[in-house]
Amino acid sequence: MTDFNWLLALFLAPLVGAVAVLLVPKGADKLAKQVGLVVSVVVFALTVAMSLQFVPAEAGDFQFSFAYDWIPAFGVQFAMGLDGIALVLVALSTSLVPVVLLAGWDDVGPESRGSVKGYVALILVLEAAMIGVFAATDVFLFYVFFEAMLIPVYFLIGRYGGARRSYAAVKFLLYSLFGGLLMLAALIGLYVVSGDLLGTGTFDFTQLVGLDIPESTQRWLFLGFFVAFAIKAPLVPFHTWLPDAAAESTPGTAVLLVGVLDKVGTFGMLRYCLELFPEASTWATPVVLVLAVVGIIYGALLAIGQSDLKRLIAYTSVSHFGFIALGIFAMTTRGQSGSTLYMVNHGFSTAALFLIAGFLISRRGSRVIDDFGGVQKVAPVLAGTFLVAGLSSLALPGLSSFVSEFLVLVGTFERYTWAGIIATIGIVLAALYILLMYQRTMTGEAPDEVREKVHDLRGREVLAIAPLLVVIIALGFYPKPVLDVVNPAVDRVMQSVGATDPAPQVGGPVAEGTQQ
Amino acid sequence: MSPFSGAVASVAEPSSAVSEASGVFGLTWLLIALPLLGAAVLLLGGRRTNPWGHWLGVLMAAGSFAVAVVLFAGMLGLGEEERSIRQFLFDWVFVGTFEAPVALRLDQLSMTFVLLITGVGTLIHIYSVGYMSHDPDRRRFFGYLNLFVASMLLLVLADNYLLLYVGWEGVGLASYLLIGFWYYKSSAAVAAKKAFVVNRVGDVGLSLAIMLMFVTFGSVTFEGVLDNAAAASDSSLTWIGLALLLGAAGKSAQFPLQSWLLDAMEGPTPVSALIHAATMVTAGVYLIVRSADIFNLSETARTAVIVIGGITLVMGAIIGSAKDDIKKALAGSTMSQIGYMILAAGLGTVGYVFAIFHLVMHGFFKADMFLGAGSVMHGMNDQVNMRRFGLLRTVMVTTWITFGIGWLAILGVPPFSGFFSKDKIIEAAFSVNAVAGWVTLLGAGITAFYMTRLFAMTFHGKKRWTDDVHPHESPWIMMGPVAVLALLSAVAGLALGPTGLFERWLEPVTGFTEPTPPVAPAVISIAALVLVLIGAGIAWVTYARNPVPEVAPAGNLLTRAARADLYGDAVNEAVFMRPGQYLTRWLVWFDNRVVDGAVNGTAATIGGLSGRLRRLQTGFTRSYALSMLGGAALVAAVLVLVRL
Amino acid sequence: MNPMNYLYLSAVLFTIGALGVLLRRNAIVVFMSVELMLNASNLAFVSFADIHGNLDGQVMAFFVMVVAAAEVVVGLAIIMIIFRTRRSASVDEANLLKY
Amino acid sequence: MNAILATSAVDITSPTIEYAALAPILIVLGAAVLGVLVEAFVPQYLRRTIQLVLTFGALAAAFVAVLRARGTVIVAAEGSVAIDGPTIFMQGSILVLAAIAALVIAERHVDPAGDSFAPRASALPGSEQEQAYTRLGWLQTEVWPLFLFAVGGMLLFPAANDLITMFVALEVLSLPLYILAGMARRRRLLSQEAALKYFVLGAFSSAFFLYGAALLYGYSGSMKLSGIADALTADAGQNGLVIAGTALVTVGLLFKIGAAPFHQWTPDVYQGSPTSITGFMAACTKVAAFGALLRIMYVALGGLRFDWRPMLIVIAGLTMIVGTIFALTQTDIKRMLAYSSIAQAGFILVGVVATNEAGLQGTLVYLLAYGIATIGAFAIVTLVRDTTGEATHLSQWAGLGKRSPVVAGAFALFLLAFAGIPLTSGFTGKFAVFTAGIQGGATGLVVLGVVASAVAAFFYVRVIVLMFFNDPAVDSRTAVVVPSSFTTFAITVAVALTVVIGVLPQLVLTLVEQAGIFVR
Repeated sequence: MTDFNWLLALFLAPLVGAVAVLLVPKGADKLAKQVGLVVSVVVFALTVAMSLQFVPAEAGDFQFSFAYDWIPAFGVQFAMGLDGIALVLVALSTSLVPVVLLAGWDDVGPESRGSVKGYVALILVLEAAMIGVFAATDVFLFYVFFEAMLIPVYFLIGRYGGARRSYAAVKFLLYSLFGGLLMLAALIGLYVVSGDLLGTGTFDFTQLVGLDIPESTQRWLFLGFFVAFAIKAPLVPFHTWLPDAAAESTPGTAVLLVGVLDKVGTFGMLRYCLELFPEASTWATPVVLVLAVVGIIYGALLAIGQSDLKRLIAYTSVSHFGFIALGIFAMTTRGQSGSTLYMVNHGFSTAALFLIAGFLISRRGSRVIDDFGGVQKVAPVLAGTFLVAGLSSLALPGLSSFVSEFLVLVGTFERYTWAGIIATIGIVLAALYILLMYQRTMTGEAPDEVREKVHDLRGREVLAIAPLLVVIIALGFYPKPVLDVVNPAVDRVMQSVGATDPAPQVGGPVAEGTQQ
Repeated sequence: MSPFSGAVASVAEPSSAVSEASGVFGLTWLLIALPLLGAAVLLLGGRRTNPWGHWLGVLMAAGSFAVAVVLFAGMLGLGEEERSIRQFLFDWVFVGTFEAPVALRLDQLSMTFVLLITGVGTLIHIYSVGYMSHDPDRRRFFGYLNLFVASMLLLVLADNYLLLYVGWEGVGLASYLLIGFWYYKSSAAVAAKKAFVVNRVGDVGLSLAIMLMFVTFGSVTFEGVLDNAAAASDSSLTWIGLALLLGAAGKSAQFPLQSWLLDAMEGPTPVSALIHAATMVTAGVYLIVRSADIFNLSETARTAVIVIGGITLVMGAIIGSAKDDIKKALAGSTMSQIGYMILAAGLGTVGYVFAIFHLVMHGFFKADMFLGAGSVMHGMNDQVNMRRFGLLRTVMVTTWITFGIGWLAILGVPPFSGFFSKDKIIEAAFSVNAVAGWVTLLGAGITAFYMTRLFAMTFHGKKRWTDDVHPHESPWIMMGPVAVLALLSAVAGLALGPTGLFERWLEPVTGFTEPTPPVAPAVISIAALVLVLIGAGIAWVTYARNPVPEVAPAGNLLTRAARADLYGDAVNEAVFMRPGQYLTRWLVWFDNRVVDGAVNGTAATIGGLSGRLRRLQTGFTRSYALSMLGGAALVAAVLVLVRL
Repeated sequence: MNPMNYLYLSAVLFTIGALGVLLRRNAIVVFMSVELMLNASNLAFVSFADIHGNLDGQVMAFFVMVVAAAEVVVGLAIIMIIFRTRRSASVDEANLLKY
Repeated sequence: MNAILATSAVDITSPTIEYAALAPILIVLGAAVLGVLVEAFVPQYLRRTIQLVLTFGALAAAFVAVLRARGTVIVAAEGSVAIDGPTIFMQGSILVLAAIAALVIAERHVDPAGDSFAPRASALPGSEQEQAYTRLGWLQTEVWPLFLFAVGGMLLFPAANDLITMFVALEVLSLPLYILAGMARRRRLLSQEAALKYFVLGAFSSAFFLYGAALLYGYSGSMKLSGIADALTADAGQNGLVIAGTALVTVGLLFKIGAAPFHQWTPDVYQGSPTSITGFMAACTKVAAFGALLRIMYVALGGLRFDWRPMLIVIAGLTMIVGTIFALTQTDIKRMLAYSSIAQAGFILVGVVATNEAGLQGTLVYLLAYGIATIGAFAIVTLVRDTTGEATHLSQWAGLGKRSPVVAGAFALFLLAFAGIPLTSGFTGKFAVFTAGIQGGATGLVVLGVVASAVAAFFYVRVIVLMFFNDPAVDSRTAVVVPSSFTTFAITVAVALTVVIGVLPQLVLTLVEQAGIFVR
């Protein structure tokens, strides 16, 4: 590895870009967007260049690591590093930002409440925070990004969103803050406990892993972290902010919110809840599994019942996050690798869904599903891409989400048979909510308003969507690049939790992990 | 001994050793790649490919067929035990001990399917060039057809269950797209969605089966699962078998997941022929036969298969007897015939070969008849109501002849193909269980009734045409493929059945035991023929000799039930849809009012508290002083209390 | 005489002062009640100084007197301007700021 | 006595006064006296210039003196004044905050009539006399000596090492504030009412403090904090006098802090006072009062901490709850900030409750962070005006972000700091005290604090929503006035410090670490 600090450069690039965007003269909206797009593409290129140097075989260790003293008084370091899981999530973030900027080129204009350059700058700041939150190897630093990223999103929803944007933005912020502050309490508790056990308090993740925290303390700390993550993810019953926030924000914001930000919750469960509090995680597993399974079914049923296109997509995500949490807490390599892969795949497929739905909504000027119909006739490309995105969301084999969803299911099934079986029912409901939506919007006779207003995707829009669909299909058949880096990292997590995969009934070595 | 145990007498030895692909077999992947490429070009290419798109579709299907023929020839050159060939392509899903690569297996079973799929597929592609010539979206149609062929080939060529699953859902997707091809018709869009969703219910079964396999064997490859089947516990095997059956029932429209198939007739007729008669719907049979090693070891699972197949056999036949829509009548027939195959597959080693045999023969004659029906519709302005047909033999001679051959084949009249395949199933059924035997025998009679009814109503009797139609024969590009299929229906059975070629061909894969019916096979054959004659005779008298009313008479209880698909949809609606709709509506209310209400309610409560407590700040200095004094008391009190 | 009695007296005076603040409306009287409380403290200081036999308490008493005088200046100024503005010295009538 | 709370006293044998150590206090008080003379003898047109030079000169000189005194740990002036690390840090904080506040007070471009103080506080509101003064453009400069006296008292308060000094410092800081509170140019009735309430209740609380001091003296026989501590060590505090004394002294200090249930003056006084003064007293008084509370609790009553900790926990919890709940439905921005400052007091008390070194340090950091954001926030309130003066009703702030994004952005930053969002100073403070709280075993209180923070976020966020997400009322006359460089500079500094303490907290944390602990 070269001496060049890739990760720091990656983190700083969007921040520099945000400043550059703010320096663009007033009124030069197009220039601001162009600068933003160029910056985001450069950041993505940096990610690619960095990923090429990542050593998959050592993906369980943190690579590109660096640490600078930040607040020595609290033992806080500005420390970052990427393991396989973090790497793929960073890559997800940096690849979605250019797409979002390109797709949302006209979502924000002079008629918006906030300025165009403000929008672009906020997105770039958010990008830096997203990179930071996944890359942080200092728990304090993670928390800082965890909370700090709320602010750009809050403004993105509140200033650029739809009719009920204030309500949605405030609800989002307060709900997240509530969780975040509980996490703060736990974080401080962790620091104090580490001080008791190590002599000096630390937030260094690698030092905190394997710390022998008394079990009752662990449980409280776990709860603090977990509730924050459960709100963020969101798990039922902490989910009600998501439909509001996603429905009221611009499609681009919704993509980053649901596609990346919410992943912080599940990422946090995997990285922090499990590794820092192994015994407590095992203790909480039954409850989490129930929440996850309920979430899968509940979110799917609610999605079926929605009459608003964006809310529907938001509820599908509630269901998907149920799957992700299920895989994580199944405590099997299949489940956890599947969940990690799920995070990535869900990011892409939901991004496509939200963006295409956004195109559709902005054309028709309504989010109500019943206002649509027969779109396939007037906009076949739009309908086709929407279908592919939808199929990815329902985890059609051959598309990327299938691999992850199946791994989650098999990983759950091998340890918690009944949870696996009930979760499997979710795949029927997924078909129902996606295809019902498709049927109601795209097929049948097109109402006059649709005929007049809806036209097919333009070049820019196709350019934004196409990469997403390519990734969805490519990862469906060739998930190896992701699995190669995720698997070793998951092995590390499993080791930290002290869990082993159950052995098969025949063929495998007879091991202690028995089928339940 | 239990009544269903006949076939387990000698458990087939594990599948023959698998060798890695070399030489000509290195081309196996091309089978899938060609149609996939076609689909990609046609679907992504857009309008530019409109002028020649359909020919590209035909070319890709034909190319795949050519590859299949070459491979078949190559396979014939190998010894019986060397015909199992595996081609590893690339790593796919791997986590820990879970490994599912993208690898193909070409053996006698998959070869059979490959030939059927590419062969019939190519014919239907050609037919479609004519059938769809007036449709502005013909290119898209061929794109979907190519996609279907590729998926179906993946299904039968996959070397592990997970990859099989990809093909399994791929054909489901193609089926969804093709049923909903005329998406601007709401009924088509709804039918497409229904097909997909019902199939998904079956997919739950397949998913669970794969998970169970992994839990049981630590593997999902055919090799890892099937070769170790004997080591697994009975209950595991039974559950795997039942889960597989659920999957098969979904895809093959077996009871209780049969309801989608009749609605699927909303799609263009070539689709009904290719997907909903000849190939896709038979995937369930493939799945069960492929998993023979598991079913061989679980009697319970086999029994379940037989029961499901038997029920569907009868149901489909009854429904087919009452429908006036020519395609729906054929769809009922398809259900029923697949019931036969499933039942046969449930018989164990005595039945596997015949199940596949009947599958192939059915592929020929049913595709022949569906395409014939398409030809009729082509000439009748896309009408489907048989009560407005009649006497078409005079104007559509080729169609009449080819359809007639198919009719004779499905009736099981010697020497047409159906005779050889169906008779064997009846024999095998009797050799395992008398009830199963009687059901198949009776089914033959009903089959004769409804097929004769269909044939007579369409081609014989009196003209009942509506005024605006001018029936005419279809062009050669449509009738050519039909003729080929008719020819196959006529002679394929004779060529492969009595010669024993087919049994020997498949035996290394599926195992085979000679059926041992309690009475001589000839007796069964004669009994079956008698029943067929009775059924056909009744139908002929009723629908060819006597006038057929143009409006359907009220009919008796059974007829009305059959017209309503034996209330399958009604039950689904009452048991799943209605409660489901109420549930979702209630949940939406619940989520908004209760879950979100709790969130907003907490906020409102705190806000209300604030609004009320504010009033404590009265603005009176003396009241502030009083609360300070109270505070002092509080401070003192706490200090004293701590002391206690 | 038992020095404790002075302490009791000071406590009584303090209580009277506190009650005066709470019960009287006239700002001047309220202010005088506060002064009473200060002087109750002074008495306590002096008594304790006597008990402990050092001078700290007595020194404190002087400081308190000076401070009280300063407080009078400030307090009366505020009460005066309020009285002139409102034509009333009632503390209850200054009641615009609330909730 | 435990060593965490106090280092052993330096023996003082010399009766001399340590001028170097006391210089900050002496400089400021001296300048105040000079200011009075200036008011008396210098012609009016020169007064403002001289007063400004005097004030800022004194603050600067005092700050230099503080810097020079760094590292000093002595008990000066015959044991009356403790100059130690915490004292020096707090004096430095107070001087910095006072300087920023002074910049806002010195503003003369915002109010079209001149400055924000009544030309003659003694003139009747609305009277012809007052109108005449206004017409003549009279601007008074009496605020400056008063301001300096208050600052002097504040510098002395946290340093006071015996009860006499503490009481005197308390009064020196309070009396000028009573007057300053009543000097607003506009809405004079409210201002006068604020002064009256502040005075009456302040005097009432002083009486409590004083009587408590008498009881502590009676218990220990010493006015010195160390003397009280010694007495406690001697008999383990079995005497009822010490309990009563502790209670009453605490009441006096908690009043100044604005802790519930001694907080009720806060909203009324903050709302009624001239806004620039509100900022000053909200920030600096709190620093000074917490300094005194910490010193008396840690140094004098350290031996009694198992008794007063539960009491302070109850008070802290109550204060958080009252502050957040009452703030939720406020419609006046100054009142809302007042309740917010009450809630903040509750959070800071967590640091006091911690009774460890981290708690002391956390409190110091929090106070500085809170003070800066508070002065900045109130400074911005002075800028948002309509034709009748400051536009303090929340509805008048709607849409401010559209018209004045920079000012609204700065205000949003201060609100986020109050809410404790990471990368702002407020988070650093909150983190520091909460950490100390958990280390000190007050986990329950910290959790309550965390929940209260979440609730409190609502009313901060609500203002941001108003400013940025809502459109201004159609007939709104609210406008942001462009201030002179005084306020601009003040706000800029406040913004900069808020960000710096948030992003690079180590700068401040190093200072408080060096500050160490109280001397005995």
